[in-house]
Amino acid sequence: MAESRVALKRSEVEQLKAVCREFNNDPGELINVLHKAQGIFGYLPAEVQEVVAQELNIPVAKVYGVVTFYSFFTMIPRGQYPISLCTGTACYVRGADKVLDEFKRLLKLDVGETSADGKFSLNCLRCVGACGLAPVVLVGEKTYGRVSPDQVREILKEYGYEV
Amino acid sequence: MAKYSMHLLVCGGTGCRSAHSAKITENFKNELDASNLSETIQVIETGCFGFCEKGPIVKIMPDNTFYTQVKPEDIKEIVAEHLIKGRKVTRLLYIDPEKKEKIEDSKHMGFYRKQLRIALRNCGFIDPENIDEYIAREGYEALGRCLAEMTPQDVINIVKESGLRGRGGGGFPTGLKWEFASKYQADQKYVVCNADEGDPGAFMDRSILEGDPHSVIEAMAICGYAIGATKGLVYIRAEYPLAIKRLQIAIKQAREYGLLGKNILGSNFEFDIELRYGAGAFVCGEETALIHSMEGLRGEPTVKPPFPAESGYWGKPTNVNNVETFANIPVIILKGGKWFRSIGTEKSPGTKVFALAGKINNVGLIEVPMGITLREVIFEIGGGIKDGKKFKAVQTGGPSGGCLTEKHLDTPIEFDTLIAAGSMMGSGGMIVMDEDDCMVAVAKFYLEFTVEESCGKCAPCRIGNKRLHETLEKICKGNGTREDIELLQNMSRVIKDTALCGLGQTSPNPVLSTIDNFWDEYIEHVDQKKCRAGVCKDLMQYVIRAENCVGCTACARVCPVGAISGERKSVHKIDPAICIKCGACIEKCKFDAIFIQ
Amino acid sequence: MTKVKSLADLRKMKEELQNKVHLREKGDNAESLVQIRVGMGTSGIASGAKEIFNFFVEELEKRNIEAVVTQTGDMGYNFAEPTVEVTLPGKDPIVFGNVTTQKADKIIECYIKNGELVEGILPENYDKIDNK
Amino acid sequence: MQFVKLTIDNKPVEVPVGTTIYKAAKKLGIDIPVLCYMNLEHMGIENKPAGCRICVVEVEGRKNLAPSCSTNVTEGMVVRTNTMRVLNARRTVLEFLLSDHPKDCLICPKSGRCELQDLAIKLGVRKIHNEEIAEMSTYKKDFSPSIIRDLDKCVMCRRCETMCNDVQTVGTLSAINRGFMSAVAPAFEMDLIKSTCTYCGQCVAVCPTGALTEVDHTPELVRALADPKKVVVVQTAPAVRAALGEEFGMPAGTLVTGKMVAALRRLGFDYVFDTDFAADLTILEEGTELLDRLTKHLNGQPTKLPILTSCCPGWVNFFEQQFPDLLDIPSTARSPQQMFGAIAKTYFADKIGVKREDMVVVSIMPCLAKKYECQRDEFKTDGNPDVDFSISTRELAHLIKEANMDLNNMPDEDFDNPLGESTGAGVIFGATGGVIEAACRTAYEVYTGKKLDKVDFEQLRGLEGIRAAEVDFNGFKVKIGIAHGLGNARKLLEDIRKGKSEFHAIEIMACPGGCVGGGGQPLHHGNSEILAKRAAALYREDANKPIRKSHENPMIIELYEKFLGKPMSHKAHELLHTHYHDRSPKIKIKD
Repeated sequence: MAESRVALKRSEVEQLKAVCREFNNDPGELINVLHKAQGIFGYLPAEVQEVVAQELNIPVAKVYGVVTFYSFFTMIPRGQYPISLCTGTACYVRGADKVLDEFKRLLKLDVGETSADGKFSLNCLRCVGACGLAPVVLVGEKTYGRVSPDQVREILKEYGYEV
Repeated sequence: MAKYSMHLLVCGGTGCRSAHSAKITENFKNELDASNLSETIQVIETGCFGFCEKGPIVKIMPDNTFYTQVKPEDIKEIVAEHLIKGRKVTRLLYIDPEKKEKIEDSKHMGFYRKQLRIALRNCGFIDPENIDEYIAREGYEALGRCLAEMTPQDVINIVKESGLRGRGGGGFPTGLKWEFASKYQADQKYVVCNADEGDPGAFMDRSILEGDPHSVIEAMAICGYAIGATKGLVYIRAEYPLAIKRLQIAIKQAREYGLLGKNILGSNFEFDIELRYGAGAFVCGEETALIHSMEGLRGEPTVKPPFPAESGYWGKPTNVNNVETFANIPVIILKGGKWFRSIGTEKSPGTKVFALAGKINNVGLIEVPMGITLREVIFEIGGGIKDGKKFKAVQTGGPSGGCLTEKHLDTPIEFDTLIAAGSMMGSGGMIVMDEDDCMVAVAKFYLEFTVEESCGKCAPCRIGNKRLHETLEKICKGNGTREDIELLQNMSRVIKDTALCGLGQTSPNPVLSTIDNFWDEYIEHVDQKKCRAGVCKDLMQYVIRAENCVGCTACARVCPVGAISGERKSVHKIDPAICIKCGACIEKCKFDAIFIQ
Repeated sequence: MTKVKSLADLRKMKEELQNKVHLREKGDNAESLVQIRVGMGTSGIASGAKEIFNFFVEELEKRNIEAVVTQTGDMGYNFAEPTVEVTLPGKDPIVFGNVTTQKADKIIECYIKNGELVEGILPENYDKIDNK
Repeated sequence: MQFVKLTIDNKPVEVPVGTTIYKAAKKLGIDIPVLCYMNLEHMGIENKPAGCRICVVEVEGRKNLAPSCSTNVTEGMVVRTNTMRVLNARRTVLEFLLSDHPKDCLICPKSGRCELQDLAIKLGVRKIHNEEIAEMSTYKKDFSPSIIRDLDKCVMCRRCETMCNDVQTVGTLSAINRGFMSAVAPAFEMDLIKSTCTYCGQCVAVCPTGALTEVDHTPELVRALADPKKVVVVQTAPAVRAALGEEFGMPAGTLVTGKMVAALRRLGFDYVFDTDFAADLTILEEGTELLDRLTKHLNGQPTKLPILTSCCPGWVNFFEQQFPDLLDIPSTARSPQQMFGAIAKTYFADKIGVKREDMVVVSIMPCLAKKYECQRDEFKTDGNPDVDFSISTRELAHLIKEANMDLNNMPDEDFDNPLGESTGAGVIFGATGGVIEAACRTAYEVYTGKKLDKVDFEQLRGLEGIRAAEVDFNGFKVKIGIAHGLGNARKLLEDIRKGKSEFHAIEIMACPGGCVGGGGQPLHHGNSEILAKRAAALYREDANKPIRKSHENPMIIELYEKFLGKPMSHKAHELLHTHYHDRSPKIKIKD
């Protein structure tokens, strides 16, 4: 993963330190801390990991090792409209791969990428458990069920994407 | 208030529909009209009764008469005899297979139902955010009885007697596991609920936590009492926000009622529960990996022994069970180990929850007694294959399981029989596949998942699975040889034999089971370069059948890459060099003029 | 909230709670109410159960029908979500599947008001432990 | 002790409870191949993630194969280490590893000493199936001043991670990513130069493959030697002479001082000097500083105690990064390497009439951090470094072989004068406890004004990670602490931070065993007995030296008389002392 460098605001650092304190600066709570941090920043840039490492008194390499282990954590900011496709088996056998291909084609994005304007990001999820609605697409909080490839264009249109 | 005095429920499930249930409805309506009864008797088509074997089914309310295998020509008789004269048409009544008696009131024939809800007993009945509804349904009674009337060993004995086996996949006897953890002495022990459900296509645990969180909380407290632990942790996927919310509410309510905390129900027993969040790593379903993840580390498994019962969370004795296992516990305490053992089979007592999905009509959450056959699950409860297609395979056990086929349909579902058939119970995902699914591609799909989810610690899983995936891809691209199939088999066996944890030890199962059960398909792929399901894009070509094409241009308009050309009202052509084989044209064509070669 | 201090307390509480439900279900009581449960697990919500839940709450109030609308977990019929279970006083619960707002409206007008069934009933397809 | 009986390959064996199958087999002379497993028994360091799965064996009654390195024996166990099933599994797993490994063995710096290569030879893998479609996990290469990381060759044995975290507690390396792309790397895959790496080189010392190697400075050295305008001066650290012989097939602990000098001379060095000379110089400076602080302490004047030794560059990097609040505690004395360079390019250059820029000072070191140290700005004059470059013991061995020489056939020769003259005190710098022992020999005599009866301070020797001893300075009990391995050092430092330390002086060496176990030494492949033998060799050389106290080194005496004045003089400060920087990681904050 590429090194992403941003300078944090002092208030953001304080907020992050408060999160760590909430978990008693306990290294065992690293994953909970990272969840909260990602909730605040939307992603986990290097600086956030450095602050967390410092506060929990663990090497930043270990924090990075954890961040890159779990697919829930990301070092790339998500788009304004994060698009997630369920790629569970039920969705797969009902054609999720074709829907994914269509999103990739129209957005010109690969999985895990965010569009240059920061509007859309494309991700795959493990089973969301709405197998009755397979294949399932999530845009932010909104769920689209039984999506077929030709619906993709319409879905994107809802979010102001003109192909 | 009621306008109608009687209702006729005609099963409109797919199975019954294909047996002319629509005609039955129509006949009923005509007959009722003819007899001037349509103002007082209403005909309604319903969803599947889950009893397709005896369909079409007609149920008459309010007297609960249950007619099976009804034919359109029977309607006249039903109307004339039953509806007008009030005499049941006994030849259509359901016959109890054991007592050989005809059942008149379906209220007395609960046993026709293939499902039995133990773990799901409250799911879909109670408001999960209201502890009172749980208590009204005997909630916390089991915990109360344990604390007031039983020693920890008594509790363990009941669980042992019940024969309950871990529902997370491994099938290890739960009572024994508790006993191990109870034997180790320590200043602190832990009860962990594994709610890191990760099989793609499985959502049993989430549904239980969302529908009946208290049953898990109660069971964890019972376990705590049995093994001598005062702390419980639920390791739950962060991707389950609703389950997390309901669990948090439930824990709060239980604390407020004093059902968690100190001196529970006036006893000396103390127990409380905290949540730990997973962060998207399938391997964390493995208990040692899960424990490392709870400690804030990378979720890498370690060698067992030592087992968590001896050295688990922070090195303390820890008992890990999954959600469904726990959900069974309060019922077992209340109804006894013997009762539980009377359900299911000797080696696998009780029920199992499955998430039935894929190419099946009734996608859903089901709970069935162990020993039921795959056929019953798929064709009765599941209502058969979607769109009238042909059944091809059922995948159980997720990425660790295998694909079972036609010949396994009458295999009873048990931990050991599924393993013997080359699959496994897993946590309970059950994905049905039809003739449109390519089994080589399915194996590839699962390997893609395993490659993605391998933690990377041990070489066979980290590299071996990647090589399996690449070899499958080679076959799907039409470059495979028979040696590649042999290679797949050898690599698979070695990975199973050498991988560090359960993930790697089972990840080749989808490969081995598809090779075993669908050998012909593999051979077709490598010898004839043919994919009979039409899934492997590199092995197919889209062609326009000239005699059917009317030149409507619909295909050319829908083609996303402009691969189809042709004048209006003349035969069109697909340029294979441009075609991306997305299939949009086939779906659009109304004249059946496009086919895959 | 008061703590439940013993098993006896818990049992007393259970009985009180059960009686309340019982009275409601029996239907020959002045307190009798229509009970509606909406299946609101993740997949129910994903298929629009929240909207249906709100529709029932608002419409029943508008139409002056005394009813309790509650959420519940996954009913298992994921192929036909959203699912709604309606219990009329004195009657067995009935589950309706694929409920849209139009269908919900029909359920209120036909079934709740007139006891007239509506298409899309999902027959109960499982046994409960009480029978075993 | 309780024992269990089992059979391995049909041979019965009895071993204590808790023994692994691997160790039990070893007792029977059955050598099960391993890759990730590493056991530095003498130091209590064991790495057994059970990740490589090369050591698998068949255990009767068990469903799958068992990793012998981490499976304990049980009573009546029946183990087979060489069935077809085992051999096929082992070979297939090795094939997996090789399929994700570059095959540039011929030009790999680890070639010939690579444990993966050894396995490939032993197991005879001749083909990698479907190699043309086998994707490899590739990463960016990292060239730091000391260490090269080529993660394409990482086999995830995790030995480096164990050394960096559990042993050294530096925490630069961690397993990163998941699955096929997992590897061991610094945070954000940053280059080591930007990380908290101390360049102690312990990761390099244990890496079984070419994933971690040292920066090779021999080409520059060869160029300098070939340049007629340059006067090339070499200094050799004490630990080198106790290990270099191993590269030429000699048993561990063979002293090759004389042969090494002969070889260096034949390689074309103009002057072959000894870092031990500078070690003696270090003792005078550091020892004086110690006495100065002790005296102040005894007089109730403000001072900082304990004083910490500062001759180990890995250790200096460590405290600059992790203990920036304690920068005023270590001695300000430069390391012997740098003292040597400073004197060589001033005093000695003047003496032989060579301009600074025309002199090239090379050091032969058991250490990789020295490569970084000599590039530090503090040790340059107008951009010209006091020590031009540092090569490791391994690089020297290479160079000797490349020049068609065999150390075994070399005569014994002596170092040149004046910077080749040294005492026994300088020699023992190479072993843990040696620096402080050398310091005691001098400090005692200076402090008490009495001659030592016995110069051996046995209580300061050994391989225990942290040692404490008292030395009686005429009634004043000097409390001495010794730590080797940075993890042990951290413990002592944390005590100091908390104000709990009772020591007056502490010697710290970054590497386990001290310099004899340095990251630039011949690879010990997990055999820690080798380290003990190297240390013993140094004490032997010390015992055989006519002069064993630094302040009695005649050339040192002359140096002070003619050039420096006295220890801690202004000139000495300028040339022989340094200052430390806060190099702890800083987080950028936007206001």
